[in-house]
Amino acid sequence: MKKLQVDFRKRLKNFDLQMNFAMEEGRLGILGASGCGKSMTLKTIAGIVTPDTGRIETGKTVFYDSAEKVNLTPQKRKVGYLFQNYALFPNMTVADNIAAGIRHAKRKDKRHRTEKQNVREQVKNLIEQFQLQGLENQYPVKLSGGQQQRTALARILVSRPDILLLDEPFSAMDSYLREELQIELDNRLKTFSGCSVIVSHDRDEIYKLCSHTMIMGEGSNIIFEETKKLFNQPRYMQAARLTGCKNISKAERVGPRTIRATDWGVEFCIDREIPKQLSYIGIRAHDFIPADVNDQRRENVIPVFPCGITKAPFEWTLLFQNKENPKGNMWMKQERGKEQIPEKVWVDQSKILLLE
Amino acid sequence: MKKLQVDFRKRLKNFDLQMNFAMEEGRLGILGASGCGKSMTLKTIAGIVTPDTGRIETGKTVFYDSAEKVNLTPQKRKVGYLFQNYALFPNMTVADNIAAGIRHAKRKDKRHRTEKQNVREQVKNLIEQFQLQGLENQYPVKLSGGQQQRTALARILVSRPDILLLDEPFSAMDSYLREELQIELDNRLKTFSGCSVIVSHDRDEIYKLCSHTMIMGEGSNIIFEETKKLFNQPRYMQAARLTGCKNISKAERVGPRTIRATDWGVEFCIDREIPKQLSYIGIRAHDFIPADVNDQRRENVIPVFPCGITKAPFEWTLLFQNKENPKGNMWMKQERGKEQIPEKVWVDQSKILLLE
Amino acid sequence: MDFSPILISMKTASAAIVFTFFVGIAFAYWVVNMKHEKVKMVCDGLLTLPLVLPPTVAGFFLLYVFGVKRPIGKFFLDFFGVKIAFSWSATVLAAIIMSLPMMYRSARGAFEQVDPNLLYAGRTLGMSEWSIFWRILFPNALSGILSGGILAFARGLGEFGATAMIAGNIAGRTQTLPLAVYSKVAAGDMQGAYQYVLILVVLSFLVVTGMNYVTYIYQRYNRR
Amino acid sequence: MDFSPILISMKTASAAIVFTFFVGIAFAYWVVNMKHEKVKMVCDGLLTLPLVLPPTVAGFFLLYVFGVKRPIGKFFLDFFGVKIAFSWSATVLAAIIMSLPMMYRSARGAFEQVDPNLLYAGRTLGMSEWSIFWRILFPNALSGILSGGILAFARGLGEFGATAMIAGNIAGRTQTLPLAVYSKVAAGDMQGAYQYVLILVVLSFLVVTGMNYVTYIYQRYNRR
Amino acid sequence: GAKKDDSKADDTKATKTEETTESAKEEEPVTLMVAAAASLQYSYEDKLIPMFEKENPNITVTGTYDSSGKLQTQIEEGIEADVFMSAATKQMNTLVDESLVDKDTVVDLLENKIVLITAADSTLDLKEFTDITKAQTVALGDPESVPVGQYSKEALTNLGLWDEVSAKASLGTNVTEVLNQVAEGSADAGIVYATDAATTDKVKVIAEAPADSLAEPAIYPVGVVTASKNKEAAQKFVDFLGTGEAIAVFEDYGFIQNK
Ligand SMILES: Nc1ncnc2c1ncn2[C@@H]1O[C@H](COP(=O)(O)OP(=O)(O)OP(=O)(O)O)[C@@H](O)[C@H]1O
Ligand SMILES: Nc1ncnc2c1ncn2[C@@H]1O[C@H](COP(=O)(O)OP(=O)(O)OP(=O)(O)O)[C@@H](O)[C@H]1O
Ligand code: MOO
Ligand SMILES: [Mg+2]
Ligand SMILES: [Mg+2]
Repeated sequence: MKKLQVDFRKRLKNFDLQMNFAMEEGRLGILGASGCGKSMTLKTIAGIVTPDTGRIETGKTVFYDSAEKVNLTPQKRKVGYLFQNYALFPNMTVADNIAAGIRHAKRKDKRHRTEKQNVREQVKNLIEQFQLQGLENQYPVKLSGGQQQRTALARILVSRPDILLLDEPFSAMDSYLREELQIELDNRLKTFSGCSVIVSHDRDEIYKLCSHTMIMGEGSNIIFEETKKLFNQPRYMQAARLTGCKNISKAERVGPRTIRATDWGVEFCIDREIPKQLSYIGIRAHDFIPADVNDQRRENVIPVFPCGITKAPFEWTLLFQNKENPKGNMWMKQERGKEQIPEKVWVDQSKILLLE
Repeated sequence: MKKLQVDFRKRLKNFDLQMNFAMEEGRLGILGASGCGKSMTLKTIAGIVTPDTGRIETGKTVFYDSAEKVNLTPQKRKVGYLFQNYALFPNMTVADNIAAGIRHAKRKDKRHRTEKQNVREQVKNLIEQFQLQGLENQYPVKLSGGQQQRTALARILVSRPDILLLDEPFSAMDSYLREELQIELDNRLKTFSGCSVIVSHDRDEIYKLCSHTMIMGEGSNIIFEETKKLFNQPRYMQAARLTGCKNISKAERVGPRTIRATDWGVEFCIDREIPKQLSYIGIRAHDFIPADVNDQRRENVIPVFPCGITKAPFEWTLLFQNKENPKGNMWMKQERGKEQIPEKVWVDQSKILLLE
Repeated sequence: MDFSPILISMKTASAAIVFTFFVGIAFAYWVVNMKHEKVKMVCDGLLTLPLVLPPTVAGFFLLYVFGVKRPIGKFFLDFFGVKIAFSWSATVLAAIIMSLPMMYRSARGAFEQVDPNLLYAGRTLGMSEWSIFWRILFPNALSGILSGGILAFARGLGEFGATAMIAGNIAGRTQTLPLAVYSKVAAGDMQGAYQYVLILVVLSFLVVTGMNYVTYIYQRYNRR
Repeated sequence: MDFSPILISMKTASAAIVFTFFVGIAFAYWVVNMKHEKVKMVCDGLLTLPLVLPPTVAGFFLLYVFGVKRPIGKFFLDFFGVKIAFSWSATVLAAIIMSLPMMYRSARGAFEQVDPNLLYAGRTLGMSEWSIFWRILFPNALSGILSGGILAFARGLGEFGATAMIAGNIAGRTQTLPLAVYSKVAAGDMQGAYQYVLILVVLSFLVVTGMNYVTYIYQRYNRR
Repeated sequence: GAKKDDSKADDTKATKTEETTESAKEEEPVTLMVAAAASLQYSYEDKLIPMFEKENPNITVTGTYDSSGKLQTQIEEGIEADVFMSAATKQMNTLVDESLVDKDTVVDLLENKIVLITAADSTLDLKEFTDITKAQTVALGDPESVPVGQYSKEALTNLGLWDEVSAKASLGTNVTEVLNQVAEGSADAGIVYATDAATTDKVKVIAEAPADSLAEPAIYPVGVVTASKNKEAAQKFVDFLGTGEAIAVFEDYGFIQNK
């Protein structure tokens, strides 16, 4: 059964936002360039923005249907939405902000006392989980960026939504805390029966947390795919770029099993079937492998003309061109340690991505 | 000559913020846990927050001196400050926001016409560099997070500050755009004679952009060091953690060249001099190397009891314990491809970080 | 000196502000959330109206509406046994009508300045519109709303023209401080007038400062 | 029907609002930025004062301050040859004094609701306090400020008690619409009164709606 | 300086309370409301009401004082006044025509003079009523609504001065305004009732209006309101106002008995 079906259209200033996807239980990651409409999509699902036409529904309820003139209020949608700028209530302390997220059972059903107790306990638990101890009575203006984000996350989780929409949930946290909270969220989401959608700029985050990934181009979803599969075979140029492929070149087929990467001035041999719509190829920077001078391989070997080196803490990046036909730059990444500029590099033909 | 000297003290709610550092030309990166006072430090330098006591000065001017009762206005400090939440003016379009950053020469010196022309040109250039074309006349509420951040960055750069303070300048951008803009910023900063301070949660960013790095603990600077040196020899536990060392354990010296990592139940042999204050050791996840079963090495080899595996797009992580004395988890990271759980792992003793 | 005007004025101003405060806010909320721009502007114009009428004239109109012989006044008298004109309730009525525009307008401006994202956040968290109003919109518009409250209270306390018309100037029953001042002045008893003015000023000063203090305390969260 | 009151009222209300608007904002800015909490509260109380005085009484005080025999009035007369009492300038003065508290209070509330980070951002960008005020604080407080402006304008247009006292009721010179309405009503000429009231209402309605429209256009950036 | 005698008023009040408690057993207590022109307030409050209450311990009198025109409207709209005393015959006549005041009970009790005043320290050398033309600005009551204004207009018209004076006249909405405008020098001269002029020493009286300038003198009529529920007591009060004792008080405040 589909847990979330989205199909709508909304005019924005620069383009039309046209989304159409459906997901089952699980987590969906959204990757897309800045300004392509990711936040807008989440807002539309949450009911903050009303689309022009379309239909949005979960297995249980129809959120929006332009034909049937259904448009549920955000309250009835039971959707938890983490705002990109957190939207904490400035007039409430951290504890109150979190408590504000608690959806009360019908007042009369429970005795007031126990409920109050309950609230306090839930809030306390979340404050601990999100490492906000000592800040319970602080107001948002006096919180650091990461503290604000954690408070907002806690507030949403306490509201027990059916669907979770997280807009860059860890962007303001340092790497250490981020990893801890990712694990925390991962565990929480495992016990969470609804589906969740996570927008992130961090592909590792998506890879770690999401079963499925959607790639958005300007205003529409290009691909919806299982995460693992997508990262291995991005199929589309944008997907390759957003999943972190550094080297992408226009390509054309020049022989039965030969492709020319026109940006780089290099030809590659492919034994697989080459799709008709091929127009780009991509090679991940990690997939270039230094080849010995005396290496016997002849295919898919490029003589290196180095153009630049940058070093990150645990790896170094070589920028090079084809020595025999210098054109666009290619990136190669290597772990630290083997810091020697190779004469030639080789790439396994199975690692070459054929893209539309 | 010192370009920026900072020495102040400010009571915050939960702790005292006590900073003391000086930097010459160049770029300083600040790493620190969420809420440790990074943004506050920048705000103090910018003149938005007044410290309780201390002195802040550049080579040219004294910004603040509690003894001499100097406290320059933010205007006079000529400091560009990128707010963590951007602080764009909601009543101005993107173009106007950027133009608002232009510091006008004394009105009468220039002819009004040419200046206006000039402003328009500068704004246009920045809009292009920050890929904001088509959004010139959009108001901030209608911008995506990344677009807001880029507008704020452009606005600051156009104000030609003497000192640049950037609070997580790329946190809201997707990886692709981020890398482009990092290069853009890098180039701009090369022609920038003042010094700049960059707060970031992304250690790679700091590594790439900053000549020096400062590590902050709760409310004070622990280390101020050349970036490369710091990443290679973090010296302090917090520094190791913040520069991305996954494996950190309490440690004690048990022999002339032997250290016991108490959290893991493993002993290591070190040939270097062991500092007196040693209390932790750290091993980067990348530095564990699978050892053959028949490997002859006896020292610093750990038999592996695997506990878990997670896979990121280009690497996989193995969680393991010491098979002979299972205690805390250790992390090992490997590039994809060699996905086999080793029987033993080895670590080069020179790679073991000795920490205070 | 007769102390009854002080008591009457305080009772009147307090009763009026309670009503004005909530009704003004309710109107403001209602108008702010109107979909149709034109209807919105018209309603706004109507609600601002009592401000442009000279209070005495407003009093006339009130008298024509609530006088015991007019339908509405009669209705109240017959069904509730409440005589509005020339009674204490008339002083309250006058104060309300004359101060409502200020409360309404200030609250409206204040609401419009609140970041709408906060309201959306409340909605997605499942808060009812009622609690979104009281727990988010209201506290975050507090500065502006209290400004309006202070204006409205002060106006109610100082209301004279409409009160004199619809409530009369009956010592011990409807003679408020401003009416007492007026009477003293009219009789040339400047001494007595000054005394009442002083009381009026001190009273309003106390209340205004008190309200400021409450705002100050309440808005801790806004201070840095 | 005599049309002079319409003209006089329009001139008076316009002149008064221009002054009140800027001075009210200036006072608000000044008070908001005061460091000392107590001084702040006192100043606030003083500025709200004219609102609690019955307009007639306020008129008295004005007469005592600006009367030709009193130092200030004398000064104006001797040095500028301007006789304030009984002149058109007196109608403006009365309108200003009675409407200033509204402008001040509304502007103050509006300023307090603006996110201080925006001001800090302006400062670090090197904008002068002057342009921070006009380009950031003011536009972002616009809703509240215009609310105040509308209140103040309407109050100025409707001002009666103080005007009658200090400016007199000289047909063709100081007789404003409210005074004309009052005369008609008092004489029992309801027909004539209604005509003037209608004009008054239409006038204020036009201006209020106009101001609303301006806000609406100006605040495009706030609409989503 | 207003004319009043607080100590005496307090005395009478004190005695009254004692007596009321005694006589309450004998007669039903009654509360009367008197609606009177503002210029009557102090003679009523300080003297006449205490005197009347002393004589009639079962009756308590409250007053509402305002301009006669406003009181007229209020009576038309049902204010529960028992006695109405106007500062001019116009308002009373209207109410009688509307049968809101009992015609038979109306007495033209007092007469007031209209006088030309200037500020006490005025340097203008005015001598006679007709010198009003020498003043640059003149404060009058609004003839449309203020009784003294009606008389002023009538007098000036009969003297052939109205056109000249009205061109430089401010028409005050009540007498207090006129008095103060003259006292403060906003207006060089003004016309008010003699009783009003007597309430302050900041103005000086130049002259009374010439006797023949008014067809009818300024009359203060009093009458019982038809809707009154205490007509008997109201009539008692009206009668009391006509006694020599009461007239003497009125004359203290500058009124003249109408004969
Ligand atoms: N209220 C609005 N009305 C019209 N257009 C808008 C509105 N809000 C945003 N936009 C535009 O819609 C596009 C999509 O915005 P959105 O916030 O969804 O981007 P995003 O994908 O979340 O980007 P980012 O990763 O930078 O946050 C942007 O080009 C933006 O300028
Ligand atoms: N105005 C303030 N008054 C008092 N304490 C404050 C104020 N603002 C922030 N704090 C507290 O000071 C500490 C440091 O805040 P700061 O914003 O500098 O953190 P940060 O290092 O930038 O963290 P992050 O990486 O999460 O943005 C936090 O614990 C915060 O709660
Ligand atoms: O303007 Mo008034 O009628 O004195 O309150
Ligand atoms: Mg976004
Ligand atoms: Mg921060």
